[in-house]
Amino acid sequence: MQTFSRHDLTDLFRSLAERMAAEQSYLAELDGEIGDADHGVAMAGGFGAAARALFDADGGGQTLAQGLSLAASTLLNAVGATTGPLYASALLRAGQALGDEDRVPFDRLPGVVIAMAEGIAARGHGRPGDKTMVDAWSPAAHAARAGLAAGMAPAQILRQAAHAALEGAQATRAMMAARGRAARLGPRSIGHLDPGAVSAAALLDCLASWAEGQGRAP
Amino acid sequence: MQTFSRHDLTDLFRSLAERMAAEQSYLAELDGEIGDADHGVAMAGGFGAAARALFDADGGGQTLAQGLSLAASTLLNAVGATTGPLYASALLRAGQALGDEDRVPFDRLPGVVIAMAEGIAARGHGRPGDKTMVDAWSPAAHAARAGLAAGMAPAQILRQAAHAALEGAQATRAMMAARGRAARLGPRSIGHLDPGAVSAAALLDCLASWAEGQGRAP
Amino acid sequence: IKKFLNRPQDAVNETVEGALLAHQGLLAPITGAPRALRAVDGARPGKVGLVIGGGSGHEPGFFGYLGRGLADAVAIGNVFAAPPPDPILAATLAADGGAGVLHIFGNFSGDVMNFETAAEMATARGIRVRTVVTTDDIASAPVDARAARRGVAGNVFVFKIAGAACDRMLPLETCAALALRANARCHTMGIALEPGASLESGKPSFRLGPDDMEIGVGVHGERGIARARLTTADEATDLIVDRILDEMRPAEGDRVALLVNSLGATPQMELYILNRRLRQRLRARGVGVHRTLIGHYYTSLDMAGVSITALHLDDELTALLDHPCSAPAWTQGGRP
Amino acid sequence: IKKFLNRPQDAVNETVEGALLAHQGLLAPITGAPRALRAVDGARPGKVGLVIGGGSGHEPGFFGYLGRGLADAVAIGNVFAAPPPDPILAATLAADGGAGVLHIFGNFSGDVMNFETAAEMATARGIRVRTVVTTDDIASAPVDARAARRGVAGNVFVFKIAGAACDRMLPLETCAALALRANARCHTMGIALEPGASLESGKPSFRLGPDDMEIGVGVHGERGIARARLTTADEATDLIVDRILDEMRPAEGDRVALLVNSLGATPQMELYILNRRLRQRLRARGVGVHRTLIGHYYTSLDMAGVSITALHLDDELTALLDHPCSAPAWTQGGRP
Ligand SMILES: Nc1ncnc2c1ncn2[C@@H]1O[C@H](COP(=O)(O)OP(=O)(O)O)[C@@H](O)[C@H]1O
Ligand SMILES: Nc1ncnc2c1ncn2[C@@H]1O[C@H](COP(=O)(O)OP(=O)(O)O)[C@@H](O)[C@H]1O
Ligand SMILES: [Mg+2]
Ligand SMILES: [Mg+2]
Ligand SMILES: [Mg+2]
Ligand SMILES: [Mg+2]
Repeated sequence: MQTFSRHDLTDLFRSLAERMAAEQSYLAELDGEIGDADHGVAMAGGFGAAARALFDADGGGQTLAQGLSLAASTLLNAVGATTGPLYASALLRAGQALGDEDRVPFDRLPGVVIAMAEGIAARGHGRPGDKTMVDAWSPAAHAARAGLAAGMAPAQILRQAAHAALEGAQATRAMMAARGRAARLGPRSIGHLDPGAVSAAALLDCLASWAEGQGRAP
Repeated sequence: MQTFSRHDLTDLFRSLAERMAAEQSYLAELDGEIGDADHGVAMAGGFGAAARALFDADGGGQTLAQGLSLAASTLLNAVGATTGPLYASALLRAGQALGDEDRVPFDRLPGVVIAMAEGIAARGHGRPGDKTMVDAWSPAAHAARAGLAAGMAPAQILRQAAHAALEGAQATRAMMAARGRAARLGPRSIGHLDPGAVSAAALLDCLASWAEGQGRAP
Repeated sequence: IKKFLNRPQDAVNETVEGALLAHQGLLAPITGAPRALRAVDGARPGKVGLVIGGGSGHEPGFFGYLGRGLADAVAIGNVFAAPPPDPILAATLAADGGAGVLHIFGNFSGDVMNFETAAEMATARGIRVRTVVTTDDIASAPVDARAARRGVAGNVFVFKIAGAACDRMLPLETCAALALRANARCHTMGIALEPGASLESGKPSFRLGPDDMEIGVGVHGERGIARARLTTADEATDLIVDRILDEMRPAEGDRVALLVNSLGATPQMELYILNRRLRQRLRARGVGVHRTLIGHYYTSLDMAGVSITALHLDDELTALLDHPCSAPAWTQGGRP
Repeated sequence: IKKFLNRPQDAVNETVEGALLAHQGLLAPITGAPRALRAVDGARPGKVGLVIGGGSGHEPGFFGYLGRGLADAVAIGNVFAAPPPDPILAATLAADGGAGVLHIFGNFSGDVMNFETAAEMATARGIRVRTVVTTDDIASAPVDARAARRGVAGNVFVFKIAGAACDRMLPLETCAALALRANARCHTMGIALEPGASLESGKPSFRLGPDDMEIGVGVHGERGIARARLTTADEATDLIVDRILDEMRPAEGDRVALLVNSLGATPQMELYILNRRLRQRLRARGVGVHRTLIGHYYTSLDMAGVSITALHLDDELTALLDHPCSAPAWTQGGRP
């Protein structure tokens, strides 16, 4: 049966970092509309730094939990901001979910989405409808739970989660922000996408594609 | 015979002030090219203030010399800058040339041009070819002297002086500045008109037109 | 928009390096923490330590407020991004004189989370930490949601009050209470004529038409609460003063300290023109002015705009405001 | 380009009014001379008076340099225009303590003429006047025509040296000689990224392409000596430092004071980035730095750009530089 190893973690983060680099200027633009225009730098910088740290520690005998803890602290220290603590919590929870092993069965991956969503909600006290990244992560976790209950294949579940996240992100356009920097704009925040939700949807899309690619690999 | 009175002085300065106001933004643009873009404000502000002061003192029994001395100090205090002292000297000399009377024969006016040119040269130590207002005033004075020697009519002499000033101003385009702010640009000053020479030509043109208008008046 | 930059991603580190060199007698590095600095004349035994910090892009904020009578250490984030917990912890350790440490920073979700984590880490090491989150930006939320407001240029006054309290060797709870009081009595509002430009893209964070201004902006290139047609300096001042007076409700004879602050590109001539109108309005309300700071105290990159802060004084705040201090951005010998 | 202004023609008077209100304890009006100000702690019997001045648009120049240990009175012109003789005379009378008065101003034809006239008027009233014309802008004329150069941000150092000499009650000739020496050892050069905009028209004084910068600019929106392609911060610094070192020819171990000055719209973050490179270059040449001023000290309306000034110190200049002073734009308690 297919597994997810510490080496796969490095590979996955390389993909996530590339995707965030590709989205950087779009995210900056979105954040300029209702925030401070730095969400692109934060996501690209944070995931880039985490990917490099994982790459450097690759082959050092780390468990998945250790790898994700390294990713969390690296991302946090590279970025700070709001994104840093939120994704650091998410990655620490993901590490706890995968545990002290250096490889796990592939079907543990949907649980990572659920764990990350929980980490973000716990750290930021955000709720769906606040117009934050929770509006992408929460439906994604919901879809993952539903997929697991239905006994779907891991890659398929991740794709469903990515779809749910994208829809959730798009729904933020109609929302008035209740948390984060955009909340200060009040009604002026309506009509704009939340950058954190958009980047979350992109991460989940990238995760699903990466898993699909693994499925196709020999 | 036609005369030039203290009241005419007020009227003349009103014309000069209007002309400088009309030229203000053009002069600012020229001064922006090779100076600090304030020559328009200086000329419009200076002659405007002088005209108001002459108007306010009109009917107070001033002599022409007193009027021009008032114009000089008003212009100087309104403007400062380079223009202030130079035109203050010019106007003081003009007052000396017209003397302690409240009206003089009209044919004394060309002498005013000569006096002003002398005042400017004495105060600024400038010489023709320096790319300054001297390049307009000096040929104007030369033309006035020639016209007087030839026994021409005053208005005609003033028109010749204005022509000479205009040509002189246009010749500054080819010069490299040797005095004033533009001198710091060295060869980069070549190819631009000197704003002070251009405003001088405009003053002299206005003086000639004013004198022509007086000739036509009943 | 053009800037003097090398690689944008190096800008913050290069700024810190340049600041350490420019202010050698006042600022010192903290070993092992490149994004934290301490005051040369900072922590001393028995004194409450004052730690400040936040994102970069506000220069001379925050390091400009390190020094005797002001803060003891600073944590420095990326541009407009809260610093992570590690430099905050390093600053806390450097500021510690055994009497506890006070954290003061503006109310932004990132700063709150990162300082919170750092405070937990410091507490685990036996350092008592108290936190004051500044909320002076009256445009950023209604008065009944004061706790949701942003902390902006009023930081400068809150740092000063707290720094003076610490320098007078007052206990941690008292220092925190005074800082809280200063924050509660601090009212700021900003107006932008042009947004600042991102270091990465060189592009403005939002667009303003040639006849528009943005009212109630923050200090991160965020939009404000409303867009309006460009007005005269006096009318712009009135827009701000009206709201400040509305909230402050000064009694006849009350006194304030003022900060007339450029958000970056607005030159000082314009600040003085605004200050003239500001004083006319205050005089008309019978409000006296004890001290005015005017200049570039808390910026938002190269945003063209201004913020006005009024600190509603009482006798205790006045005495602390007049306490001497010596920092890169604020040096004073005593009474104004 | 947008500005906070009322009627452009009122800008200077409103600025002066705003400055008097902001700096109540430091600046005072001079009766009958609305365009002249004096220091509250200025002229005293037996002390040489220091009068400075020039056009407006350089805020905090010039009134920012009035105060104990700095200048005693200032004459204020229109924007970029020398003040007329009357306010200069009023400032001279206000600065007079019976020991003579020193006039210091930048080398511009208007300033020279108006100060000359004012000095004659003061002399006629029995006041001894000595004049020092500053010429620190190394880009504005070749070294063999030093006397033709502009006086720019180096003014700040020359004012400081002269102000300290006056405060130490040195005689007029000595004060003038020290100011002359400071000027001779002061080297400034500026680079602009964007010209400032006229108050009247709102238009820039010249045009720069999006990839251009202008090298060797003055402080009145004048063009510089050359246009170049926009470079990195480090390369821009090098362009300036190369020329300064070339002229200054410091020996190993020599010391300088630095002024890293925003010409208006350039924010402090960029100044610190430039300062980092500046110090690298000086270190490589074995030059020590005694003190750095960094910020908005001498501006050119809202020009985006920077000037760097190096004052080549000797023991006497160092002592005078370290002398305490207390002025709106420069307050220091003593040694750096
Ligand atoms: N309390 C919160 N919980 C979850 N997400 C949040 C919270 N506050 C803000 N966010 C998310 O953070 C995003 C902004 O991130 P970023 O721009 O990196 O940080 P900052 O706002 O500090 O500049 C927002 O778009 C929003 O999705
Ligand atoms: N020494 C001088 N003699 C005569 N004219 C001069 C001299 N120096 C400068 N000028 C004239 O002054 C003009 C500039 O005037 P203005 O812009 O009002 O003053 P400033 O140069 O002080 O800003 C120049 O265009 C030049 O014609
Ligand atoms: Mg952001
Ligand atoms: Mg000019
Ligand atoms: Mg941010
Ligand atoms: Mg001028």
